[in-house]
Amino acid sequence: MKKYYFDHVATNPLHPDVLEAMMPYFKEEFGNPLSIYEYGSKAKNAIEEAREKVAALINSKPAEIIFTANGAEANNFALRGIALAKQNEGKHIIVSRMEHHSILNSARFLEKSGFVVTYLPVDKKGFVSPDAVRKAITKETVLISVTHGSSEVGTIEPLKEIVKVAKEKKIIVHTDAVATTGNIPVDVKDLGVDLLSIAAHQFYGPKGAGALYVKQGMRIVPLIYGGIQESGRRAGTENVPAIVGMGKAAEMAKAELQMRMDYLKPLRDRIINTLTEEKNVFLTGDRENRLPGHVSFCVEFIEGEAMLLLLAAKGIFSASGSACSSKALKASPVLLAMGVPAGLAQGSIVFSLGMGNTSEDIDYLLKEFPAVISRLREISPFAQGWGDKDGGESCTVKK
Amino acid sequence: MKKYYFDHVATNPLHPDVLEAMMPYFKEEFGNPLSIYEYGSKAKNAIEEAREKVAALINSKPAEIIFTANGAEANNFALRGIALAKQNEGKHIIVSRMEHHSILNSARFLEKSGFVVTYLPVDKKGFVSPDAVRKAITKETVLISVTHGSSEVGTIEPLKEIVKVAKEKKIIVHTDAVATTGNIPVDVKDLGVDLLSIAAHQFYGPKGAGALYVKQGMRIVPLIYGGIQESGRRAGTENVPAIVGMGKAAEMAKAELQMRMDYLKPLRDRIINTLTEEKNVFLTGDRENRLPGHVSFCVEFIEGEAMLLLLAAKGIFSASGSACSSKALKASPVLLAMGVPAGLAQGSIVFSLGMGNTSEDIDYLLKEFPAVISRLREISPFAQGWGDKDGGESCTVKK
Amino acid sequence: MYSEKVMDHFTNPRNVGDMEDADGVGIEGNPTCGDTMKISIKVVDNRIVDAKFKTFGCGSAIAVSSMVTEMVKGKTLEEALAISKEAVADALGGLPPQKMHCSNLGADALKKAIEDYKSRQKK
Amino acid sequence: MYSEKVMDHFTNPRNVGDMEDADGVGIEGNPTCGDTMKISIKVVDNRIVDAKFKTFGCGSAIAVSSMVTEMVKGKTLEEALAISKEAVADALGGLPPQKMHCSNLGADALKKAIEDYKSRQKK
Ligand SMILES: Cc1ncc(COP(=O)(O)O)c(C=O)c1O
Ligand SMILES: Cc1ncc(COP(=O)(O)O)c(C=O)c1O
Repeated sequence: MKKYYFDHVATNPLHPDVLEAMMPYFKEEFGNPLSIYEYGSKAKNAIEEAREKVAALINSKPAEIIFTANGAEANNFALRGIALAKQNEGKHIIVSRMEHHSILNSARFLEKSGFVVTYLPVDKKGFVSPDAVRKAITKETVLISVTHGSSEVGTIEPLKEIVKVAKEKKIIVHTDAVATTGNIPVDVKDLGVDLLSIAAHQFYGPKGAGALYVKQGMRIVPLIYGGIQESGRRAGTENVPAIVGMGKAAEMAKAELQMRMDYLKPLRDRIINTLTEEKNVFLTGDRENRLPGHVSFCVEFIEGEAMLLLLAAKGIFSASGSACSSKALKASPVLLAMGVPAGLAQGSIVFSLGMGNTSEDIDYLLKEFPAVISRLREISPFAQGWGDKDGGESCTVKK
Repeated sequence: MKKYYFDHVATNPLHPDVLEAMMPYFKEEFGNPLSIYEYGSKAKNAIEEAREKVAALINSKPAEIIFTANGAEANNFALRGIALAKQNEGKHIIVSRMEHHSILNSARFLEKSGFVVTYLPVDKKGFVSPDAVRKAITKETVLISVTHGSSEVGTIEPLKEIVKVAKEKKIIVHTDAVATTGNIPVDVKDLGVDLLSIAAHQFYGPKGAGALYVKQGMRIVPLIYGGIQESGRRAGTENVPAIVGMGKAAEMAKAELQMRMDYLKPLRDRIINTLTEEKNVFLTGDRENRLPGHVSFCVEFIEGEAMLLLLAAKGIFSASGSACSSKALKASPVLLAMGVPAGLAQGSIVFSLGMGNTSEDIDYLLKEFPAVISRLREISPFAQGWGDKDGGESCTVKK
Repeated sequence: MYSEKVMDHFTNPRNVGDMEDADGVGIEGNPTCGDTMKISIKVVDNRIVDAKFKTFGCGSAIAVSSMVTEMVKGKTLEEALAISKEAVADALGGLPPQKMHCSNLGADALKKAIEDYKSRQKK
Repeated sequence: MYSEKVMDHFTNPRNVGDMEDADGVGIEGNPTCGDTMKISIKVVDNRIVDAKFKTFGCGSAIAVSSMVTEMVKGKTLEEALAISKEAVADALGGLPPQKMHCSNLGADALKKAIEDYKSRQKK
C-alpha cells in the first residue's frame, strides 16, 4: 500500500543529499574533533563549516551557535542556563501556554528550584498577546520564552512585538523555533531574540542534532559539563555526522525556503478549505499566520486516536492532540489553553505536509478523511446530540 | 602515507556492520518513535531492541537503560540527577581524582549549588583505595562516583571493593564505564553499582549515542525535561539511527569481547615492554589492571604536543595529557593526582589500540617513536641535566 | 500497539447502534479522556438476547465495546454481570497497560445497562 | 592548527644547540605549561653574529625559538631588543591565540641573553 506521510511536525525524512554529506563522517573521517592531528582537524573543520551554515540560516554569527542533541535539549539549556546565570537578578520567568513540553517541564523544574513562573494565557487562535507579556513582567523577571510557531496548531506568534515589549525592560527573550526554522524565515536579528532553539530533524536534517543560538556576550550556564567542546558550553564528544548533516540541511533550507513555502501553502490551503466545509470540523490555530504545511482540526463527536488508526489503515499517517493518542494520556495543553473544550479537544487531528507530498496525496486525503469521520460518527453516541442529555458533557460544544 | 590510528580512547572508527544496521533508519524508517502508526512503531521497536542489546552487554534489564547523546551527558545526568533526588538526605558526594572532566565539572557545579564534594586521592598507579572511600564517607554522603577505568592511564579501579565499602553504609554508587564498556567485561550485577555511564563511540558504535544504567527502582531527576521519551527520564526526539547503532555495537562487543582482549593485550604488552627499555620513559598507570589496548607513558625532558606532532608527521595518531596539547592548556589532572611531577606530566603520551591495528603497525610505532624521542631530546635543554641547574625546575625528576 | 483482535473489533465493530426498544441502557464515561460508552440490551427470560453499543473514544474503547456486546449475547444476567474488565481485555488478546484503565469501560457500561433493566422491572 | 611556517620551523628547527663560548645566555620559562627556552648568543661589535637555542615545549615553542634565532642573526643588540612577540608570531605566519601567551617566549629569552651579555661586559 502506498504511504502518505502527513506528520512532518513529528519528524521529517532525511534528505538524501544530507545523508550523502554525512557519510564520510561515518567512514574515513571518524576522528575526534578535539584531536590535534589530521583526523581531528578534519572533523573540527566540518563542525565549523556546519556552524556557519546553521548560522546563515538564522542570520547569526557562527560563534553564537551551540550544537545540542535535539530541540528539547536546546530548550532545557536555554531556560535553565539563563535562569541559573541570572538568578541573582531575579527569580521570575515567563513562558506561554503554547509551549512544547520541553519548555513547560523545564519551567516546572525551575519552579521546584525556587523560581516563580508565569504561564501566559493565549487567545482562541493561539496568539500570545504582547500586552499580556507586558502585564506579566515584574522587577524579578529575568527571562521570557515564547514559541515562534506551534507544532500543534500551526500558529506563528507575534514574536517581534513580544520582543519589543520585553526589551523595554531589557529582559532576555528565548524562543523555541523548532517548528519554524527551515519552514519560514527565521532571522534572529529581525526577531530581536537573545536565544533561539532549533532541531535539524524538523527541516530534513538528521535526528541527533539541534542547536541553541545564544547572542554574543550572553552568559549561560551549561547543561552538560565536561570538556571544552562548544567553547565549554556543551560537553561531550560531538556527533560529527549529525552536525554535518544539520549544516547541509540548513544550507538547503536557506536556498529553498521560498520555494518550499510556495509549494506547501496551496496544498495546505486546499485541505483547510475543503475540510472546513465538513459539518462540525473546526480549524485550530490561525488561518493566515500559520506554518506553511500545517493543517489542524478538531472534529466534533469523535476521538483523535480512532481517526489516526483508521487513517493509518488507509496508509495515511498523521497526529492528534487527543488524550488517548498521547502516551501520557493527557489532552493537548495547547488546545485547552486556547479554550477548546475538553471533549472537542479529543477530536484533534493534525496533518503536517512536507516536500514529499504531492497534489495527488492531497486528493487521496480529501477522499478518505471524510469517510473516516462519517464512520466514527456512526459509532459515536454524541453524533445525534444524545450527548447533550447525559454523560457526554465533555462533547457538547456547538458551532 | 599510511595512517596508524592509536587514539581509540578519543573515539573509535564506526564498524561497517554497525553502519549497515543504522542505514535503514536514515532512509525508509525515519519515523518518530512516539507516533502510533507503522513508521513510529518500527522506530520504537528498533529502539527497544537496541536497549535489550545494550542491557545484555552490561548484564542489566532493558528498562534500566536510559539512552543519552554521549558519555558526558550520562555522567552529568548521573551526578546531578541523583544529587537532586537525594538532596534532602544529605549534601555530600564523593568522586575520585581519576575522573573525566564530565564528572569533575559536574561535581564543581554541585559545589556551587551547595553540595560538599570530597575528591578522593589516588596512588602512584592511579588506584582509588577502598579505604580512602570509607574514610571519606560522612552521614551526609548520598553518592560516590568512581571511574571504572581511566582513559588517560588505563588503570582499572577496584570497583567491587569500593562498592562493598559504600554498600556497608547503603550509599549509591555511580561509575563512569565509558572507557571500559565494550573493552573489558562490565557487569552491573557483579560490580554492584547503581548507575553506570557508557558511550557507543568507545566500542565501534556511532557518535551521538550513550547510555546511563540506572538500577531498577532508583529515583533520578531528569537532566533534559520534555516529553515521555525514555519513560520521561530523558526527553527529546530519539536519535534512532545512533541508538540502533549502539545496540548493534553492543551486540558485537558482547560476542567478541574475549577475542578483542586476546588480540589487543599482546600488542599492548609489546609496546610497553619495548618502550620502557628506553631511558627515562615511564609507564603511567598500572601494568596489570589495565585496559587491554592502552599504553601510556611519561617521557622525560620533552613535551607531549611536540611528540604528537612529530608522530603525526609519520602518520601516527596518538594523544597526550600535556598542558600544551590540551586545548584548555592544563596538564592532565589525573597525572598530577597520581603524583607525576608537573614537568614530567608534560611528557605524557598515550597510544590506545583498536581492532584495526596490526602487529606491523606496532613494528612501525616501535621504530618511529624512539626516533621522535631522540630528536626532541636533542632540542631539549633538560636532556643533558642542565635543567637541574636553572629554570628547569619542573623537569628535574629522576628515575 | 494493539493486538490483531483489537484492530479487528475496532475496524469492524460488531453491534454498533442504538436500540429503539431496549430493555436496559447503560452509559459509562471516563472523565479523564472523555471516553464514553452506551450499551443497550434486550432481555428475554433473564437472558440477554441482543446488545448494541455506541462509543466515543479511542481504538481500544471501540474494540472493548464491540467485544462486550459480543460476549454478552446469550448470557444470563448473572453471567453477564460476572464479565470482568480483565475478561474483556483477555478476549481481545490483551490491551496496552495504559488502556486497561482508560478505555476499558465496557463491563461497567454493561453493568449499568443491567441495573437499568432491573430498575425498570421493579417499576 | 599551525601555519606551514610554524610546522617548517618545528620539524626542521634552525640553530639547535648549545654554544660552548657563548657571550650571553638567556633562559625563560612559562610556569603554567612548563615551556622553557634557552637562547645563547655570540656578539661581535655590538652585533649578534650567532644564536642557538634549546627548548623544552610544544610545537610552537620550538618554532618560535627557531624563528627568533634566525631573526636575530646579524642584528645589533638594539635591533634585537626591539623584536617583539608579535613580530616573531608574524614571521611565523601567525600562532593560535592560546599559544601566543603560552609558548611565545622567544623574545623574552633573547632579551635575557642580551642582558646576560651586557652584565658580563660590565664585569
Ligand atoms: C572515561 C571517560 N568518561 C567520559 C567520557 C565522555 O564521553 P563522551 O565523549 O562520549 O561524552 C570519556 C570520553 O571519551 C571518557 O574517556
Ligand atoms: C515546537 C517544538 N519544540 C521543541 C521540540 C522538541 O524537539 P526535539 O524533538 O528535537 O527534542 C519539538 C518537537 O518536535 C517541537 O515541535
